[in-house]
Amino acid sequence: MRERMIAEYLTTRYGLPGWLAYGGVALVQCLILLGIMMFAAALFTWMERKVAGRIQDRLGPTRVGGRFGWLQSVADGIKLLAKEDLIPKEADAVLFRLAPYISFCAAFCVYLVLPFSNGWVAQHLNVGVFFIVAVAGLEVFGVILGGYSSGSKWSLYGAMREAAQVVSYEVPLGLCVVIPVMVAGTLDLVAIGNMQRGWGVNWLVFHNPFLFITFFIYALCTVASTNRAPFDLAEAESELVAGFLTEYSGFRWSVFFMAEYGSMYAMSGLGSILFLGGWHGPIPVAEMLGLTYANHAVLGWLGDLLGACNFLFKAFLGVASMMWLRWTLPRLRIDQVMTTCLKYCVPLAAAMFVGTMLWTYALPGGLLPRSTPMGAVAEAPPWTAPRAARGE
Amino acid sequence: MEIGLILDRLKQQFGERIVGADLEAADPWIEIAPTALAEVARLLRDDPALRFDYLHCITGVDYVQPDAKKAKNFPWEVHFELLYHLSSMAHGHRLVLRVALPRWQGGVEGQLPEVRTVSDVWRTADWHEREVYDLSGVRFAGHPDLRRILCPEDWEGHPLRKDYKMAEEYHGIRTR
Amino acid sequence: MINWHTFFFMLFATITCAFAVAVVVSANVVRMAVCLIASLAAVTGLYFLAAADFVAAMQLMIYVGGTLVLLVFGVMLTARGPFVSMKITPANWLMAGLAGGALLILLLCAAVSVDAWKTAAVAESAAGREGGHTVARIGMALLGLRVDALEQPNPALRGGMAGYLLPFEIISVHLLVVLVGAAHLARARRTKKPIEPPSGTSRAA
Amino acid sequence: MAVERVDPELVEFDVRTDEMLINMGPQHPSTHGVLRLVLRTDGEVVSSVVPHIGYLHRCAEKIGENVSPRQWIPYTDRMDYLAGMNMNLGWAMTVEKLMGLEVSEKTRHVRVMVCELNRIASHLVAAGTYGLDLGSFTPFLYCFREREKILNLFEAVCGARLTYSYIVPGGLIADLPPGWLEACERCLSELEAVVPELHAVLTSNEIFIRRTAGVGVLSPEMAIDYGCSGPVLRGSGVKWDLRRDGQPSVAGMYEDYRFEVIAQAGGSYPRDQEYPPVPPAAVLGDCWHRFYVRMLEVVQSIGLVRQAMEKYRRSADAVSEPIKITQKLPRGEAYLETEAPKGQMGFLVIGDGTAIPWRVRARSSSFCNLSVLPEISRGCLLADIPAILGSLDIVLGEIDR
Repeated sequence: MRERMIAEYLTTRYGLPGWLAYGGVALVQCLILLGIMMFAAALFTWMERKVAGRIQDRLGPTRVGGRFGWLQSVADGIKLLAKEDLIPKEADAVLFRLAPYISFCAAFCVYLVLPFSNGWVAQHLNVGVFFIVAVAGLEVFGVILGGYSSGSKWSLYGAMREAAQVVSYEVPLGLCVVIPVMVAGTLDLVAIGNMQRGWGVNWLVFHNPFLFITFFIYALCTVASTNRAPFDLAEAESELVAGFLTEYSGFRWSVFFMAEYGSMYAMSGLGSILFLGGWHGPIPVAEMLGLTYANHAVLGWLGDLLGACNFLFKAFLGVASMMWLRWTLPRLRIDQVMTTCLKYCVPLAAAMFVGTMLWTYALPGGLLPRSTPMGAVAEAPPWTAPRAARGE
Repeated sequence: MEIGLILDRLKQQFGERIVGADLEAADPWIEIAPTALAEVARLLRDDPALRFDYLHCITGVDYVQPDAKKAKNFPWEVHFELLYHLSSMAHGHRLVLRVALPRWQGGVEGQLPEVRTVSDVWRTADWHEREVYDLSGVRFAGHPDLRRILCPEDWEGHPLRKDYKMAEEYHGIRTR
Repeated sequence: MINWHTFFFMLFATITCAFAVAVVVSANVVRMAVCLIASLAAVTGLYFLAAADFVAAMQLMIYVGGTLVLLVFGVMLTARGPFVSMKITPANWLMAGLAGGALLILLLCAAVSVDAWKTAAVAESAAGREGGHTVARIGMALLGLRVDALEQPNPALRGGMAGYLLPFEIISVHLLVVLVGAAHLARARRTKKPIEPPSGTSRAA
Repeated sequence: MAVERVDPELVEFDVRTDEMLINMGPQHPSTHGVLRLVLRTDGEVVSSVVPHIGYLHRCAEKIGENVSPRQWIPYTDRMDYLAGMNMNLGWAMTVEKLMGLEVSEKTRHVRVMVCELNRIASHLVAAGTYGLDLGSFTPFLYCFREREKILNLFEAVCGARLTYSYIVPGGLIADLPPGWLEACERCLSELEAVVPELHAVLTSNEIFIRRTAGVGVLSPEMAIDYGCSGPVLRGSGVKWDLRRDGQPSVAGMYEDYRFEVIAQAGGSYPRDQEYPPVPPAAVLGDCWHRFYVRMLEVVQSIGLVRQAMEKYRRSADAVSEPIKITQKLPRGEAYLETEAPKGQMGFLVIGDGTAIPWRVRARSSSFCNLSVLPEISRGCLLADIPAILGSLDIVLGEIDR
């Protein structure tokens, strides 16, 4: 709703042609999201080195551009851009070039429907969660094509393992996502987020014990489906040299790299909305300070800004824990990865689903008295009310 | 079990095919005829009193003095020798088997001497015999996969032979 | 003023058809699979245009995310050596052209003859409706409450609009049984063949 | 035998689509050097492994027939380049056995001290790279940080960090520098604090156990039959350690030291109460046991070094002088094996009365440990190959000589 309002304002106030206004707004939104994704990737390359350093009892980058080596990611970026990205002789050139961008687009699409705060979302889809789970499945294509088109046996092995793993981990991931959606009653991410307003107790993760366990299964599946840490079979250096990434170098490699970090950040963001109250902190600071739309539009906007910081911080914590896992645990074998998925994650997620269903059936109001009635939509900003309500 | 008893046990079993022995040396050894190698090996390993279950290594030693000047005071007579260092984990005693072979089969240059393999008795002999074949040039009859193990597949000559001359160049690379 | 709705409709339609043709024309098997993915993804765009976001996400997840992953799996595993590129003889072209052309003409006649689709109104009304929100209605329809056809006068028709949950469940159980059967068949073949070096090159160990 | 006979294993079938022939190496991150493994795989399952060695073959034995024993010491350094001291010890004692030399008490204790330190360094490299093979990067850095301290000690002793040439036939090239014993004590106490960390990160880590327990099981009979030795043999439950069961001169070096062989006898390891218990999934002779034996040996070596320092302080006599380069070798043969970190390293020397030995032979422990790989990795998964190879802890310098 927000972008339609801006587009109309542009057409009426400045007489811009329709398509330029809508196109412009869409372009700005995409650039913002791209910016967030790039910044996240840059921050995490630097952070990964620092976290790895700390865990391994060393400093990590310190001298690159200033005190804490914060320019390291820029240095990496320049190196990757300057590096020659070559294509092997017997590689399938078209698909080889195409693969990283499929992965990147899939990772980017998730950001389209991910709300950073109440109403701060590029495309307020009614089926937000469902769209994210669907698009997350596309990322595996980039890896499969990358692995196949590199033409070498090793990258084919990497692509095979990756595809098998990601496709099979979509099942428990889908199940874990459905459980909070069932409790919230809607697929709309903004509504789910708003529903967890107020104190930390309202977070869905504390809604019932089954949901609490589901959160950890979700975390496990996220680590597996973004190919991180104990599940990073695809680029298992010790066996497959670098899996499907063997033949990639330079910019193409960094696109794959950004896709991985982007989807890592997005999935931990989705996790924080579904389970950890999205943009609501454990203590409702915004309400206490009176930063709500009831008082004044700008104050309400500030409350949302605070919410956005909350959301970014939670997603940041998710990524940090993934890095922590990566630098402490050895890697699982492909059959162990499959058995954990099919023999442990799926049945457990199904059990949690049944458990949550019985729980909500038995205690519709929930155990604890809720500060806000379940399902009531928070008062949205005035200008986003549907057109009919605003009397056009 | 002391080395003397082992020697008597072997002599009683094989008679004159046990050619010689030296019990006082730092490493006491028994020399056997090449034809008796397979049976002696099987007896040494399977006999409960001996139980030589651990073959340390097989060494090929080439006794010839190629250049004339030093040939005069050459202490040994010209032959080729295989040394089998054995020990028993069960009883803790050690033994060296010595097999004397002609340097070239039937005196013809280039014809490798032939002896029966012991890789069916001790599995470790498989690789050791391949190494002796590769570096010293001895053929082991009955070996499952007698190929060069250290030198490239198409290398000519056997480096550890005293009269070994390295080829001028190998695949276009000058070696000397 | 350009009508954006028709512009995007034309765009997605051409992409779908173009890639569909590419699937037929291309020789490399893997290229075919990629073109198929692209054309089905373009169909998702069409669904979004028709404001059916639930079905669009469903298409994306089931077709592109599920079926085509298996298809690409199969293509990649077999696409080694002789199977990668297919040679198409002119005779094949002729036969395919005839069959395809006949079906195309049949389709066109059907499309043109239905008068309900003739008026441009259809495109107008679709854009007007407030975006999405089909999920709730689909959910209710599954349970038997057809919110979009509440005022259906004719009782006979109203009966027909009962909930679709039961058939939905039956189909899914049916699919489950089919998958279990397929897995069983594949598994049986593998265990019978014991893992040993290929007889052709096995040396006397 | 036709020279151009091509090894049938290397011919790849293009018709057969399920069988795949894969080359792991010779340039591969997890083959510990230039080893080439030709794997015949059916999907992920490996049906046969054919190791190809010889990429690092320098024919040190041929050179041994042209240089005097003291000049050949640097060649022994470069065989197992992670345990230079133990290699020097092996060759030095073989020549001393041939010449019938006796070394002084002080030399013996310095040799024990230095060799046990080198065993710790070698096992630290083994543990670190094994963590790398299984995907966890962090223990590698912990191990190498401790190994650096040991290398600094060696640098103080003989000036080199990897190829020491410190122990020579006849004795040592120099006595320990002053203040070295205190530095050594500090290094050992710091190392003792790291070992529980390594156990926590690796040995008792659930994923590590799942990746190594029951993988690459080597039965005791097969281990003896293939001539395996060292932690590979003791990992299969065979109580055999040359420091106790070796030839008189080798066992003599350790006779007044408190020492017991680390192998699982009757279900328990000696002194295993302070360390993580053996997980139920671990089968005797699998990768986990070989790794566990190495970790226990590190602690045991710390104890041995401490005892050696005590005895060194008490011994009064001087370090014995090494033999001259032109020293005449008596006619005769001598074969001696010592307990190197990787296994039993054997040397044979045949003297013919001149200063140059007639024949020199080096028996490598990794050579036999590697020969068991095709046997124990039949039918395992592709990801198990680095796990099994890492647990055998081979060094290609020693295999190819």
